[in-house]
Amino acid sequence: MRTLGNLLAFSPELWLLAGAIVVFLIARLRPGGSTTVVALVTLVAAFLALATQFKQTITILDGAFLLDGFAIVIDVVVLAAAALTLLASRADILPGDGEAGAVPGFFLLATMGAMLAASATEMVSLFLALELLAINLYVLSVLARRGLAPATAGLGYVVAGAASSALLLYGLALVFGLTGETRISATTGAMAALAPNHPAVLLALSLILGGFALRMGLLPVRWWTRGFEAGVPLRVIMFVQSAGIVVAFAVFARLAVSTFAGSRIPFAAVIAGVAAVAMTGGNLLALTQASVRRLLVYSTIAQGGFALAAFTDVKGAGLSALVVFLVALVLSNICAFAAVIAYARLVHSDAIRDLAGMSRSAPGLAFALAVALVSLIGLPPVAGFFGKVLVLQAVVNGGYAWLAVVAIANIVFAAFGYLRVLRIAFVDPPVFEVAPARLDRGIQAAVALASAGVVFMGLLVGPLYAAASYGRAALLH
Amino acid sequence: MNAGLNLILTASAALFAVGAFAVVARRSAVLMLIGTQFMFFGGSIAFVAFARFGLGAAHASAGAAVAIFAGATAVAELAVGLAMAALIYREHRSLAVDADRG
Amino acid sequence: MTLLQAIPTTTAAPVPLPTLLLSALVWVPALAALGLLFFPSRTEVQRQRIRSYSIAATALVLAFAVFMWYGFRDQSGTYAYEETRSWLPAVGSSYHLGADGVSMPLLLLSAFLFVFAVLSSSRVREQPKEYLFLLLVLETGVNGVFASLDYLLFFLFWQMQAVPMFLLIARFGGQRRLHAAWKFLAVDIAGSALLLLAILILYFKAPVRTFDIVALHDVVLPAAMATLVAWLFFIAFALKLPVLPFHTWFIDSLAEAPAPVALILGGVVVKLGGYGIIRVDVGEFQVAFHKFSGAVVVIAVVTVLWTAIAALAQDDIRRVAGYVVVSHMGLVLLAAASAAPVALNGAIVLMVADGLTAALLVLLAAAIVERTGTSSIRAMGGMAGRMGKGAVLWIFAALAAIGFPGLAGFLGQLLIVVGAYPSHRIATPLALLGVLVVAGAMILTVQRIFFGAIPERHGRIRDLGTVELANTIGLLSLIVLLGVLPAILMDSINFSVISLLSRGAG
Amino acid sequence: MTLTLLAAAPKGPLDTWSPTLLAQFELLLPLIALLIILAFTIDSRRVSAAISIIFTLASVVCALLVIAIEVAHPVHLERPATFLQFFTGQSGGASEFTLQWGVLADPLAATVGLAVIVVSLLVQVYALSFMRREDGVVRFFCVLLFATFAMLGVTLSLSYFEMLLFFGMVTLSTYLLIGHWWQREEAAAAATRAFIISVIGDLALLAAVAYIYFRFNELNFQTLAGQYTGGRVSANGLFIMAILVFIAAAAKSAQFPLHVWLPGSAQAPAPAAALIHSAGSAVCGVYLIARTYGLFHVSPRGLALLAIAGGVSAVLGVLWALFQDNLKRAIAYTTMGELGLMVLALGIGAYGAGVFELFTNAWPKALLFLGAGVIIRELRTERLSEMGGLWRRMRFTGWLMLIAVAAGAGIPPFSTFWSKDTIMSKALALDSPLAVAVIAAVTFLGAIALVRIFALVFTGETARRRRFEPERIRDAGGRIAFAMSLLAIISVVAGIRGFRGRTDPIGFITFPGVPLPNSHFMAAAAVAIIAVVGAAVGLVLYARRLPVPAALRPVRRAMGEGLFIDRAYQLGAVAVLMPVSRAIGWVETRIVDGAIDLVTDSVAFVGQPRGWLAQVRARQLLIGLLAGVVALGAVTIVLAGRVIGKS
Amino acid sequence: MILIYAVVVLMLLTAVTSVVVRNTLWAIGSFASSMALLALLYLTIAPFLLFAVQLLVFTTVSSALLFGLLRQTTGLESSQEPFSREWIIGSAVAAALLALLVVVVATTSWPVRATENAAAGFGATLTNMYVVSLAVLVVILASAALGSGLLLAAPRGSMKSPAPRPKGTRR
Repeated sequence: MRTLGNLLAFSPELWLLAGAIVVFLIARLRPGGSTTVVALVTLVAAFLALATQFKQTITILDGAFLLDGFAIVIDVVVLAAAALTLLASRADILPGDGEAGAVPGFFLLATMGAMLAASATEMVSLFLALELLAINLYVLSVLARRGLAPATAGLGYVVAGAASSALLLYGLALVFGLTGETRISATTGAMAALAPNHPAVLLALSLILGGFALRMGLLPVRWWTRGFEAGVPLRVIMFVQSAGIVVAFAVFARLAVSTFAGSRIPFAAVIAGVAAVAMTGGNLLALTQASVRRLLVYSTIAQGGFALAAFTDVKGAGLSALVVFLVALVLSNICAFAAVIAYARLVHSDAIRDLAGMSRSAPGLAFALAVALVSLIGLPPVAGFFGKVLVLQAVVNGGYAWLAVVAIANIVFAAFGYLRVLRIAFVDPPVFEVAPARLDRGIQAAVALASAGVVFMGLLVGPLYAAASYGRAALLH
Repeated sequence: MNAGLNLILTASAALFAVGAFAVVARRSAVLMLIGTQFMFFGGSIAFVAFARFGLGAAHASAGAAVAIFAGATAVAELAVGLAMAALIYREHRSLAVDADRG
Repeated sequence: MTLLQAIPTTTAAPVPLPTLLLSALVWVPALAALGLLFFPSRTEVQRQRIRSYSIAATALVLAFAVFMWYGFRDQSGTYAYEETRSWLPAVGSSYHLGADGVSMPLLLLSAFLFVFAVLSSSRVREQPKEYLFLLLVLETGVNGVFASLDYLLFFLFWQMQAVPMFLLIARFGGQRRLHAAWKFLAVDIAGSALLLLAILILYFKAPVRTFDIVALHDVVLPAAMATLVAWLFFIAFALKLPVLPFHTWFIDSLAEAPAPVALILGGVVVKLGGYGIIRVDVGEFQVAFHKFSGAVVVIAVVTVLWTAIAALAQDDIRRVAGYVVVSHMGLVLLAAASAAPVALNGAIVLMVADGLTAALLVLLAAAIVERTGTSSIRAMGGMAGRMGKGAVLWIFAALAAIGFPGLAGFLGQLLIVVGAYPSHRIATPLALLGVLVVAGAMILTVQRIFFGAIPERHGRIRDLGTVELANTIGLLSLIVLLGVLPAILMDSINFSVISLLSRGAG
Repeated sequence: MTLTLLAAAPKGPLDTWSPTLLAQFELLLPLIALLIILAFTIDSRRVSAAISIIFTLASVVCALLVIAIEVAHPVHLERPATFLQFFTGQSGGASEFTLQWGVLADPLAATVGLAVIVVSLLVQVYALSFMRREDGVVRFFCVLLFATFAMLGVTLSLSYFEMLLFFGMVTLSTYLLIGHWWQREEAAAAATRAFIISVIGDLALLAAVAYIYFRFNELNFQTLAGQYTGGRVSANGLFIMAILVFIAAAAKSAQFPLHVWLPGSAQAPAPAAALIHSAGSAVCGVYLIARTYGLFHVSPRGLALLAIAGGVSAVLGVLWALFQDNLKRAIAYTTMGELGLMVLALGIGAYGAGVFELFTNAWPKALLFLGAGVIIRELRTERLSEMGGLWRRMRFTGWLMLIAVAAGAGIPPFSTFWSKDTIMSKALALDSPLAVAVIAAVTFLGAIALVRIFALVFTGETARRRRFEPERIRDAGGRIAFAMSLLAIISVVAGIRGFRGRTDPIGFITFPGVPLPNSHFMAAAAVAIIAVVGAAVGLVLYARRLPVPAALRPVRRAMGEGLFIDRAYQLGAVAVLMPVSRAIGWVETRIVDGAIDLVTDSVAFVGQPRGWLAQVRARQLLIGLLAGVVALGAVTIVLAGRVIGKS
Repeated sequence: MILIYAVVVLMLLTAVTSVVVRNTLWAIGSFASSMALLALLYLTIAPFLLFAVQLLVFTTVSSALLFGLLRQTTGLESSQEPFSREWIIGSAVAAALLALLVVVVATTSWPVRATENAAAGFGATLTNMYVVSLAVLVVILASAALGSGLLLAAPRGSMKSPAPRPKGTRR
């Protein structure tokens, strides 16, 4: 009871909830009302509410939730991702989508779930927060666009998501059984007492990793069927690939720090193996794609592998590297997706070969795409490079030089795939006579902001790193 | 070693596996969703068992709470999934996931 | 000929020089490229304006370079025009530029060659705007590589010169341009990856988290690690140099790229590899580099001989030029392997000379190919009757390419031989053999292209035009000037080479 | 005679003038003329020829003054005038490696330089008329001037480095001279061959420079002259240096087995050939040996090398000369014989005699080629078998050629008699029968070869050919006659030796440590007899064109082909090097590129869009998820049990 | 104990039947029955509230949802014959999972607390520690209901994925 008063710490989430309700009401009462603006305003309000809690650490309900620096950093990233997504979303609405006025509401609810998950420190609340995020994503993936394809894709997503939730649940159950604690931070002592090759712990780790795999983007969800207009709308994918991934890693970071890294099992080795597999497999998959969407989604597998590699040095600088890398990844993904959305609106295709001549018909978008891809490859001076450098530093410090070598090889390998895209966009003769159409201002803003972020996070990596290490310190307290 | 605990845990594992089988092997959306239900409940059974017999007795209620919450979320997912299934059925006259070869 | 006796006893404190010159040298092309974007390029007049604008930009850079050169001549072995600005304190990388006698001649070379490249770009008809934009960005990248004293910056500029080069080849090249461009890119990515790996290992293994070349120089790595890093650097640069068996990308690219781009590729870009080896491997990891200098010598000699022999029966005139360049770079590698001051002097002189020579060869080859419509030597012959000036110039180019006395290449080869012989008694004569074969190949091209009876289908080709004459004669005069008055170059190189070696040894 | 006169003058300007300055003038005047012609792009053949001849004349005057000064004063080591430096001292490079240009005027340089410049002048005068109907006359004169400049540079050069520099220029000038008629395939091929062989020599000299510098840290001839004996280098080292220098010299002056370019040089126009063979690249090799004689002098093996190589080349040259059917080629092979003789002389220690032979041989050789030019122009064939009977039609040329043959054959009192006599006497002094035999054989066969040429050209009947009527043959006249007769006069008097001392050429060009051969009567008699007998035999043999017996046909053919050595070289180049080069090209395109393409293509192949990978369906996804979890769990448990359970 | 055994076995049996039977109707029925049995199991080992919720809420709601779907769709004979490829793969994966879980879970000696549980009341816990979770749960259920409602509210015929005429014309 004593910490119930701290419920005010949830003001950002409450703002989001209220905004969602308003959005739903507007969508119901005045169809065609611009609910996106409302959602954006809500996000801003939530951010302000969060800003009042910077540099605080608030424990809620005997530690069911803990709003610490790490949670705040992650929250900011999530809010930014949601805002950019909503900015870009208007350009992604096709004439046939019908009135999707309620969609921003679900975005808001998903954001709320994400923020809750970022600050959840107890199994039940953690599970529920993730479920809130997941359910809204399920709904979004089908609701945002009419069509058979989104429905089938969404159903597959539901089943896969439910299965991974169940895996996570079982893994948590094992941890609970081993420690008798549902508070994550309290599990450390009991875990540290267990044998280094305790099968149950390893099984729990495997199950939990499996439960997070989908949310971390380590598994390719089949978002699409044919063509560009038919699939699950890009803005949803964009959100899943940015905010969803960040949250998944944040939650896993909490679990790892408190539960597994403390135990004596070879946690880093397991992580390293998974990371290596994910990087390589993800790049292999990504290179085989014919559409930019799929290329990006699959390449996110490899990126997730990189992010996972940061856990090999979880006690050291790994977490700050993880945060920097995630920020870079989010910005780059959003930038790339937004550019693709915008260009796809021009040529009505997102096939890679249809990017030909992009540099001439839409130089701005081409530049943004180039920046994003360069950042995803990990070349200086954009953000992705420093993310990768720091992760590599963590890996090396963690003593996994072979993983670093694998990572570098993967960087080279991925460079081919991305540069193929860039070559087509910048070198090949155009296949489209693109009528110069005015782009939606929102997505222009999104592209501009995201690419600027990618560039400046690279040039001014200092403050970002400071924030990241602040979050890390809060997490390791 | 506790016979009851391990028995129930084994049961939960079995239920989990059954659900997994349904999810993987069945083509009909309904069955897949049922499978996910089974998997969920397997997890919650494990929780409950630990809370009852294992260390978790510190807060026995935690297990039950997990069971309740998990079941509720399972039902929620079931609802969403079934809605999608219905949506697909309208168009496709089938409940198969991965129906269309895209 | 020991080092100590060669170290200048009085190292006068460098005169304070106007800073920002180097930044101007590096960034003026990029700024000019950005400005280029605002020019319309619809009518021919506007295109002409664009061309003259870029010519002005490169000429400005050249003026800067020459001015720096004259300010530079007083410098002793320290870095001149040094600039240090805080850039990325988080990762310990700073914007650190500087020039010494190793990089200054190459900067001068690139400034000259880019002027010639832009001057000779009037042949590029479609999209001159993009073309010149990329060319200017390329100049920024190249100059940046030569000027940067920070590994991260170095890598940055390294990428910055690779991407425009790829695009230039891939968009403005000949028939098989995409093939060539892809090969270029593949090798370049591999090299860049190794370069990045080396830089990162160095960065992570050093106790201080910094990318600064000068600062990292004092760091002592464990021997094995230093050797590994030196190897990685060496391979990365050797791919660019290029050495056997990774030189085919260069040959193809030189054959496929448009003439001005090929000029830059053979004249400047390849020199980046040699510069990197001298600056990083010899200058920073001399001890580690010395451990495997035997292997390097073998590679160098094999490269020289292989490419020289390959040039003999080569039928494509542009490819012959490419082989000659590669063979010269092999000599440079030999000089680098024997870290002797005289040899390094020769290496730098040879790089400059070979840059000018390659430019001359490429321009003349392009002119011939353009006139005859074929690049096959067999299809030519007796051209001397039609293009006498071209014949004379080609003969001079051939002589310069074989290091003929009184022309630029000669002193470079002589110094390399003189300097490398004491440490490599067998390799140096073999390299001389390669030089002989190159001479044979070049003189054979003269005979096959220009002498003998002329095929009637080439009966009415015309001689070199004014622009071509201006370019080629300009290059030739530079070559001759360097051949008879090398002192203008040597005086400044020598101190820096000696101090580079002494730093590397220390 | 001129020498004596100048020597007689007791005091005069000669004491005050610096030979170095004059030598610089002598060196630079042809270059200035060349630059003038090029700079003003004078395309009038007359103007350009006039300019070049005038400047050459001035240069001749300088050369005469230089030699006069050298005669008037004892051999002096004047401070080398440096007028260009590669490394200036103040760069710190000075301590490393200093290179400077300058001129070195000593008797040797003065004598050879005189020969060079005079021959060049006469050749130009000759060419002015001879090339009248040719095109590219301006180019020809430019190249002549350039060749003169390069040759003078070689003679006046101060250090190995400068010598290397001018060697390269000589190579280039020879290339251009031989390739003057570039339309002819064979001329172009000959030029290329000459160039490549010469470059071999230049590179050998480059290596020599590197090695000598590495050992002595010094490249100046005069400074080095005293250091060879300093014991800083082992005998082997000195021998290696000698070998390298000899290779350089051999490539230039056609010593076996690097002689193959010499017959090809007959492809050059007659004046050019005259210059090359008398005072051009053919002799600068010998000059190099003479200049670096100290190197050989301190290494007996080096001297032996010289003697052997010279002897072999001499014998082979004159032998092959006997069987040539091409007029110019025949003369060229006799040149090879003479050059071999010079090298042999230097090898057996007849220093002054060798250089004197070089000097005396220059004039008849030039005269022979000029005359051959006239003859060929009139007969419009180069084949000796188609010539004959010109004595009646070209009496004047005939006389001149007779003088030339006599002077070349060493018939007293003509020029080469005196030098051959001195060489022979040196050989006798050494009393090495082999040397004597070789010299005798060379003299004998050389006389036969020269007389054969004369006989085949002038005696007998003019062969009748289609579209050729002997009535139209005109004798030489005008400038051509002037130049040739001047050469004839010189070749008569060139061998005259003044009183003992510096007016005696042999005493004039001395090398410290090499004793002056005192020519004794027996040598003179022997040479005279051998020469005369050889001439007589030749006349007897060839005046009445005896048919070659069938048994000797293959021999003749082999000899005519120069024992197929040339063929062997070409075979080596064409049959070995070219295939290797093509193989390399194949390897590169097929294997190396194949490998690189394999990488890129495999990446591209991996990067191919693939439906079955692009479309991960939900079931596959779930299978992957669950199976992955199972695999991960099992693997980790098993491995952990393995690894940690052990430890 | 015997009771527990019986319940467990029955539950598993019904579960298996529900996932293998071809007729969806039967599948749903056996699913519901296994849910009920699960409730019974809970009754033996867990607080009563859980049993009630399980029996009353989950079983009924899920069965109701499934039947609701059935009412919308007809002809639910699964076209999938047993022992198809999917079955084999699926059973293999499931068997592997089962083996792993059972081996680990059954062989692990789970730590056991000596003293019997003196835990706070279930409801108290729910209202103290899990109050936020309850709120979140409410939101989850609400959004699920809203979402599925919106999904099903979609008018028919609008399923054809809209493909507006491309602005860009292929060259």
